[in-house]
Amino acid sequence: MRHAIKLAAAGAATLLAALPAWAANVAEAVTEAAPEAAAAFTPTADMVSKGDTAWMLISAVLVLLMTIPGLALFYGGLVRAKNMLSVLTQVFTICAVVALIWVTYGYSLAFTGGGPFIGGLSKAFLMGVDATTLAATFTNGVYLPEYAFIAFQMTFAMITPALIVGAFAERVKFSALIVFVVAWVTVVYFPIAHMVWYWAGPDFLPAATDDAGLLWAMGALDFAGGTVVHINAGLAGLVGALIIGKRTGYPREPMPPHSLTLAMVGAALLWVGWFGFNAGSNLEANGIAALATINTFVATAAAAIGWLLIEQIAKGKPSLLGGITGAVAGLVAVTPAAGFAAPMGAIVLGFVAAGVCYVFVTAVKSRFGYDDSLDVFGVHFIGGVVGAIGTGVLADPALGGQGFFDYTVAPAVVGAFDMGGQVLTQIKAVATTILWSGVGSAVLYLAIDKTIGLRPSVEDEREGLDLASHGERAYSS
Amino acid sequence: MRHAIKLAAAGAATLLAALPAWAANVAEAVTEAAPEAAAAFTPTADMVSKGDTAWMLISAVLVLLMTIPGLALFYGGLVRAKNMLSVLTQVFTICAVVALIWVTYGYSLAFTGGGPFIGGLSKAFLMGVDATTLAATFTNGVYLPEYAFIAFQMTFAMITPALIVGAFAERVKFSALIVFVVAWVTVVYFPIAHMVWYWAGPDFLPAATDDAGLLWAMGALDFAGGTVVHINAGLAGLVGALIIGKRTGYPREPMPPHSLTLAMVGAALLWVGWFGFNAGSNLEANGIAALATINTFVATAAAAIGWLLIEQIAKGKPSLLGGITGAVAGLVAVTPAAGFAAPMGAIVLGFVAAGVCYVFVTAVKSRFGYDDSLDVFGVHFIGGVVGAIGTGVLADPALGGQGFFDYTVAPAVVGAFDMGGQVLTQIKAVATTILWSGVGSAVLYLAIDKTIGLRPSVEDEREGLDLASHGERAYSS
Amino acid sequence: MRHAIKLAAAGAATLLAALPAWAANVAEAVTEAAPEAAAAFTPTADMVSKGDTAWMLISAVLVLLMTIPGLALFYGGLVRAKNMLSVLTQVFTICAVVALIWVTYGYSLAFTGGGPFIGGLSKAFLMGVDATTLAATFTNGVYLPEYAFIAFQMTFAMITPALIVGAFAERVKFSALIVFVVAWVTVVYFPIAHMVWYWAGPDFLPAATDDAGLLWAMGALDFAGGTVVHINAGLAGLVGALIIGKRTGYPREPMPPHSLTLAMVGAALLWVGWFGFNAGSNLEANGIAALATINTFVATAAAAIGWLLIEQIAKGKPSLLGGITGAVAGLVAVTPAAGFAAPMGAIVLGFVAAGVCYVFVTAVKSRFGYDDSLDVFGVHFIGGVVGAIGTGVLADPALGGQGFFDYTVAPAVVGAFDMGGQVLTQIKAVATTILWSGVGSAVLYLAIDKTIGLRPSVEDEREGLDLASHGERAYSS
Amino acid sequence: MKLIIAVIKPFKLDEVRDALSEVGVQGMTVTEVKGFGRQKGQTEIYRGAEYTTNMVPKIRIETVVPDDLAARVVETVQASATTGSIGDGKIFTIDVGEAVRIRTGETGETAL
Amino acid sequence: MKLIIAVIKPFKLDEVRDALSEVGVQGMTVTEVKGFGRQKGQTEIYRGAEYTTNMVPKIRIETVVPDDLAARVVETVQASATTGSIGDGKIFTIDVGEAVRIRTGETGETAL
Amino acid sequence: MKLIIAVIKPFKLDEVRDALSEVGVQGMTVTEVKGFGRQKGQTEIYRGAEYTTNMVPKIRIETVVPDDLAARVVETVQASATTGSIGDGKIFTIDVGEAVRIRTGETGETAL
Ligand SMILES: Nc1ncnc2c1ncn2[C@@H]1O[C@H](COP(=O)(O)OP(=O)(O)O)[C@@H](O)[C@H]1O
Ligand SMILES: Nc1ncnc2c1ncn2[C@@H]1O[C@H](COP(=O)(O)OP(=O)(O)O)[C@@H](O)[C@H]1O
Ligand SMILES: Nc1ncnc2c1ncn2[C@@H]1O[C@H](COP(=O)(O)OP(=O)(O)O)[C@@H](O)[C@H]1O
Repeated sequence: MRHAIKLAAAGAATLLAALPAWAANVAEAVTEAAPEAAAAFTPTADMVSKGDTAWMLISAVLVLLMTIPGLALFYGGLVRAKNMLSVLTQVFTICAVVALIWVTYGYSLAFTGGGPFIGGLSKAFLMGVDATTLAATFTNGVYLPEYAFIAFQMTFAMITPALIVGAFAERVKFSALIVFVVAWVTVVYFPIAHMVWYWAGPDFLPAATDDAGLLWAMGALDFAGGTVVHINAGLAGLVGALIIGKRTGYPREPMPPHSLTLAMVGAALLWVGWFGFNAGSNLEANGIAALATINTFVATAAAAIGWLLIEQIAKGKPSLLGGITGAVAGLVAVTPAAGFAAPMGAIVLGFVAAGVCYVFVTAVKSRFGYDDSLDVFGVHFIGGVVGAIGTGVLADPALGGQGFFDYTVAPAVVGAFDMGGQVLTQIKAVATTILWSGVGSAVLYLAIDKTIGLRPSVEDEREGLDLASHGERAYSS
Repeated sequence: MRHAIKLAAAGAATLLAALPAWAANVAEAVTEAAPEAAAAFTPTADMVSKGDTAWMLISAVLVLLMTIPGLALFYGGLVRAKNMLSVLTQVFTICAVVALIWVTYGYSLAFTGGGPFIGGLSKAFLMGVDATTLAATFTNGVYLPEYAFIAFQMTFAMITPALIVGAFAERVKFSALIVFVVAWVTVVYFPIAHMVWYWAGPDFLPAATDDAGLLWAMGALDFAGGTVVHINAGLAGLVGALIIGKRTGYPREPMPPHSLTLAMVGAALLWVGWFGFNAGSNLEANGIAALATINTFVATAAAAIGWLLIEQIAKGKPSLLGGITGAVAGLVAVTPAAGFAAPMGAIVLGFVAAGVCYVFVTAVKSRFGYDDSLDVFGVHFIGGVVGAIGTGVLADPALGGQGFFDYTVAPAVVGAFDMGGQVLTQIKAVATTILWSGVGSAVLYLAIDKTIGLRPSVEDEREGLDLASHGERAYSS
Repeated sequence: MRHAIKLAAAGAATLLAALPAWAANVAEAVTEAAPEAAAAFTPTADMVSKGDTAWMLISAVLVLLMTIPGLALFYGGLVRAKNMLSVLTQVFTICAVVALIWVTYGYSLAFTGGGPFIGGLSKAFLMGVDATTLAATFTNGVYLPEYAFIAFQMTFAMITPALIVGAFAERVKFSALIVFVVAWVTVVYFPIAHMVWYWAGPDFLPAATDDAGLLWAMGALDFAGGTVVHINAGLAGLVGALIIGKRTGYPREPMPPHSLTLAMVGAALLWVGWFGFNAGSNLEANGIAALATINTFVATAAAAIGWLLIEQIAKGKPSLLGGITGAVAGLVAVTPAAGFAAPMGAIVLGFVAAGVCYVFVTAVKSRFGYDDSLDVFGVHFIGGVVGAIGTGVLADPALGGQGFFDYTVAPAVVGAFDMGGQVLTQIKAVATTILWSGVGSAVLYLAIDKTIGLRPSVEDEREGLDLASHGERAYSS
Repeated sequence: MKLIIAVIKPFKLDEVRDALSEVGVQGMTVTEVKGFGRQKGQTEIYRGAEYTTNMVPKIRIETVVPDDLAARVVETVQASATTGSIGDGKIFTIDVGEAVRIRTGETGETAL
Repeated sequence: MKLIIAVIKPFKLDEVRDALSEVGVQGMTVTEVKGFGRQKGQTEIYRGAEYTTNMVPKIRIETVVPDDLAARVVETVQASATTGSIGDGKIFTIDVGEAVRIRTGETGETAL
Repeated sequence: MKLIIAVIKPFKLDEVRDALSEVGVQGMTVTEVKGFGRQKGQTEIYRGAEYTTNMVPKIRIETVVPDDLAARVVETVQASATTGSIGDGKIFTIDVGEAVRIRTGETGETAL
């Protein structure tokens, strides 16, 4: 008698049988760079922990929650009612488009070897990946199902371009934006992700010490994506806001948030989901993931309280929008530092981020007169820079930080921390990101503006993009 | 000295002590069908992974999130403001009622042996189940705490009838609906769940090869509930919509969604929660769960983009409602295929589902003139059928699929895949579901309509069901 | 060549190397009370399960979700639109403030030894805690990363004072409230948490049998915080409502909820997040966590259905607000019983809680005329008392309950259950909580009222606190 | 010119608008209002707090028409808005001194 | 007949309505509006962007009453809506030519 | 006194209000309304269900002014609200019998 089954069992049984499994994002190293070394180490199915797998899957889900509905509501609540759906549709569509690109060629470009700037196409269409292939973690002899790693990293590629749209909300053509995003992830995001995050893995690096992205090899510390996600998106946002120009009526006409309630819900979900983002970036469910969790609580709390205190002092009325903006600034700043800083360091980082971002959002923006609609630059870029540089300080074991690991030997050993040198490295990483993202984004915006056109007509803008671009109204009775 | 404790420790200590544990949904097989075989295999506490347990508990929570607030908002956002609370109350109350029924007799009917169509009452009131009893997974020698399995499956029983209410939203009597749901889960849902999902488990089936539900024994593949949940609910919805009749004023009066914002939040939470639904259905946190996760990302993304592209071409304005409707269609279609298809196959499935559902929702519905208020039939039934049949194709290892396992031997081995035969089997499973659900639902609706009456008065409908049925208003100032 | 890394690896590698790890909240016991006994037991890194760690981190995230946006929306939806932001800001700010206090001195006061009423300051600023220190669970030889335990418990400290604000919503001065909360967690919450939850841990208690909080030592059972969280906050709410006085216009002017939709979303998220609260309190992902999960489903469902049935009978219109209020009452009641009661017992508990809370919310409140705006007393206090006493009954193994463990020996053994005695103990624990919380809260309110003043001007109240206190409006167009 | 103010049941709006268009009314302005009259509102109960607001959602239409069309308009509204049940609403007629079309500055009946 | 338009503070609505019922007013129509006048609105600040809208939420009541009741109605509104502080609102009286009850077609004062 | 009712495009509100303040108008009441006229609304499509509501969001301003200011006010609104494109709106003038300031009981033009 023949029984069909949920094939769930297929992989599991295979795992139990301990068949030779493939090394995941280290396959390059294994099969090309150093085949003889590969013989020396083959990850096996029993190096995978179900606890880690559960943690990475739920972390991926949390990052999706952070994006939709989280980010969508945070942004959507801050625009006028007539543009609500346009923001929601943009964030939602970006998620979907990038998910498809990711499995088509994005993952391959970001997470295979090939060079310091970009990977290759050997895993395009997820070729060679299946339910039994493995991806390295940061610990010798600990692996994840490669699909789990792909799914987790996919969510980062989805949220990053979605962050950008806040900078020119209420005044961008939908189709042009989607074309931009497709080009941008390809030309800007995947390379930067490769530069910062790609490396051969702890068991393979000793045999192929140059098999890593540019900034990783430089020794830049970025726990969960301060450069790749926030500085990158924050700058692309500003460039877009400048090229597209100000909203019609800005800053003369009042443009109050149509629903601070929804913005608060969005901010809360950003916070909730950010635990997947930060603690998930540890790739294992262990004490460092727990540290990243604590830091994601307290840096955020500090920045929220910091912003509220500034408002209390400056104008006597601490506001909800202030509190949630501070929280997001804290989340951004702690992102690169989440698994490196001690909790007390994270608190300091949160307070600093709140102060600096407050100045940019309230004073610098109006001083220079650019229309960064939802303060993507003021919060994500600025908060990201504070966090990236702060990480170089706070990772110092002298301050209770976690220091860094030397992976050129296996098993990896703790490296000697040099705060000055590390801060310099961090600045270099920030500068590289600024250069790549700034130039890349500008070129793409201009190209699209000259061809398709980035901006809707003034009538459409007056009418609201919901009706004009999508033929829908957010609210009826 | 005596110390009271959190008895959390009770089970744990027992587990540690490796006392003889009971086989969970295989108890029948063990104690009745084949006592001598049972002697040959006894699952023990060390066959339970805390990683799996954590994953199943969080998956159950995700499916609840998907239902409330997810589904409730997705549906609620699409009705007029005056019926908002009625939809929310229906979904919420269905959740609560079915949870009680599930532990009272539902779990027992669905997940104990007894026959091909329905189980028995041996576990009514969860008799014999405690914190140390175990439930089988799809892998030999891997077990879950039975309570975790019960909780997870409970959430499926909760969401399925809740899906139905969208078909006749804005025009059903609350009390009659609840009576219908109680009868429907008993007569329709539990039997179909038993037919599709009940089996003795991998370690027990060899000794009792006929101890399985009808469709499971037939070899039908349904990873996470395409037949049990979506085809079943989608058809019950259509039948209800036809028997109850159209909304007063339909289609003459405009009935635009009162809050596309909330509908989008609902759709996003459906997506987020669906990872528990699909990847949780693997019952283990391993590579196949990760595959199901990836597929749940990309099929959904493909269907969303597919729908948006169709709208872009057909009317020039891609809409948010289109995007989220496509996403749900993709989620439905990938449900039965989640752990079987390769990611590229899932993408194709998503695109196909978007196209087919689009036609049903926009053209077929208006052509035939039925008032399926929120397109439960057009999305869940049609998407479910596309997915069920597509699974027969995409599971083929020749297309990168996972094939199926032959559990008649222990440990289970990979079976030989025959695409044509599998598709036929899938069609048979769909047909069986259609027959059972269609007939069962129609009989129940008619019986209730003749007795209690399904429809509120026209005045109540005009006034809105919120005030008329619940004495509340969704929004005040 | 030197390689920088994500220091995630640091802890992990250390764990692998099985370096001597520190016992976490048992450090006191080890180093002070019984150094020679400590020599006999040293928890090691391999006593930590990644499945448990993943479970505790996600549980912490769920409790945050429960608070923001969950509780914030549940409360916010029930106030008038003009006070929406004030409620959201209060809940959000309380979360942030308490997170900072928790790592500064709260954790230390609650979870270090020192005395029956309060702990010490040895872990102030998380001194001595790092990514390798461990915290005990309820099972001998099973430990958690201490950071995970700290994060989880942090979320309890965050939500408890946030619960209070519902009692005097729409009429409290923001700054005075925050001052109150800082004082209240210090003087009321940390001591009660210490009394109920602090103990040396199963491997250390035998050598230091008096190293536990007052109520823990008394043998009071409180699985997830019925006394610490709900009775405590519920009473503090009532005291505040009485001292602050009624809302201007209450009960003459109608004050309908401005958005029952949002209140429902909040209630649903409370339910969703409560699984982290209740099942997470087990500290391990095992069968008892699964039991707590089931109970959190069915007690809630029973209470929701119970409330709806009462309304159906009493006024013919079951309401959404009734259903969700019942659900919250059920959640509150099952909190202390979650891991002790059998599912059928939990159902009974849910029904009883619905009935009793219904009477308090509808009849007692109007009879005595106090203005407990959002029924914090009627639901959290009353439901908490029902649950606390009910736990003494339902934990009885004779009723299918889990009984209790005697931890004075290692490994712990099951104790002999005496229902009458246990109920008495529960009542004593409730009484102690009432006394401490009632007196402590009253003193703090009065002190703050005499100095800063608790109440805004009548003009500000009329205008709405959103504009008056925060300079913002929740909704614009 | 006359200003005709009609308070009607919300679901009647489309019907009334179409009927008015047919008799030659070229423009109107519509407001969501709450009405208080013989028709009583539903009782709302929130956790035991009972509110009978006596306020029923209505639609208020205002349209300015030439004098000679006024009677016809009133009739048309009355005919198309009626359901025969309590709460169907009222129609009031008021004199208008002047009318201006903002776009062109036209005045009087040509402005309508 | 007279159309009395009163713009009042929102929280006064119930009081005014009850007072009007007592003097014999049988119906009225209520609109949520924003008022601009001597009373200034609160300043709103969103991330540093400051808006002083000068718009204050008000309730606009309109009721058509027989000529002989008009003065009484105006007085009653004035008495019941006043708080003595700025922004209490205005009452305007306008002539109404005709009134029709939609349900019955009744006209004139019997339609009110 | 005259009641001036102006229906304008929503984004013109600030401009019109400022212009009116300059010519001496001290108060006005503003309502969010929907307009039906020559300007057609956007077509909305929801899963294939197409609605052309013909209703466009507008702002309705009403202000009561002394007789001698009325013409000036109408002109000012016309000038400040115009964009030249269809749907700019209308201005209607109606006689007001009496005005009362609720706070003080003042009547007539001093009440405005
Ligand atoms: N005197 C009035 N002035 C202004 N509006 C009125 C007046 N009387 C009734 N209305 C409006 O007409 C609506 C219907 O009136 P109502 O007395 O309920 O029913 P009917 O018109 O069928 O007698 C009310 O809800 C109110 O909006
Ligand atoms: N000339 C006017 N025309 C129409 N409405 C007015 C006029 N003046 C005032 N109002 C309305 O009356 C409200 C109260 O007027 P305001 O000048 O603020 O206070 P007060 O009536 O106490 O002097 C305003 O908010 C506005 O809605
Ligand atoms: N006869 C009328 N009575 C009342 N309001 C009118 C009338 N005609 C137009 N309106 C209002 O004026 C607005 C603009 O009118 P419309 O005909 O669209 O453009 P225009 O004024 O430029 O000719 C309409 O949306 C409606 O609110």
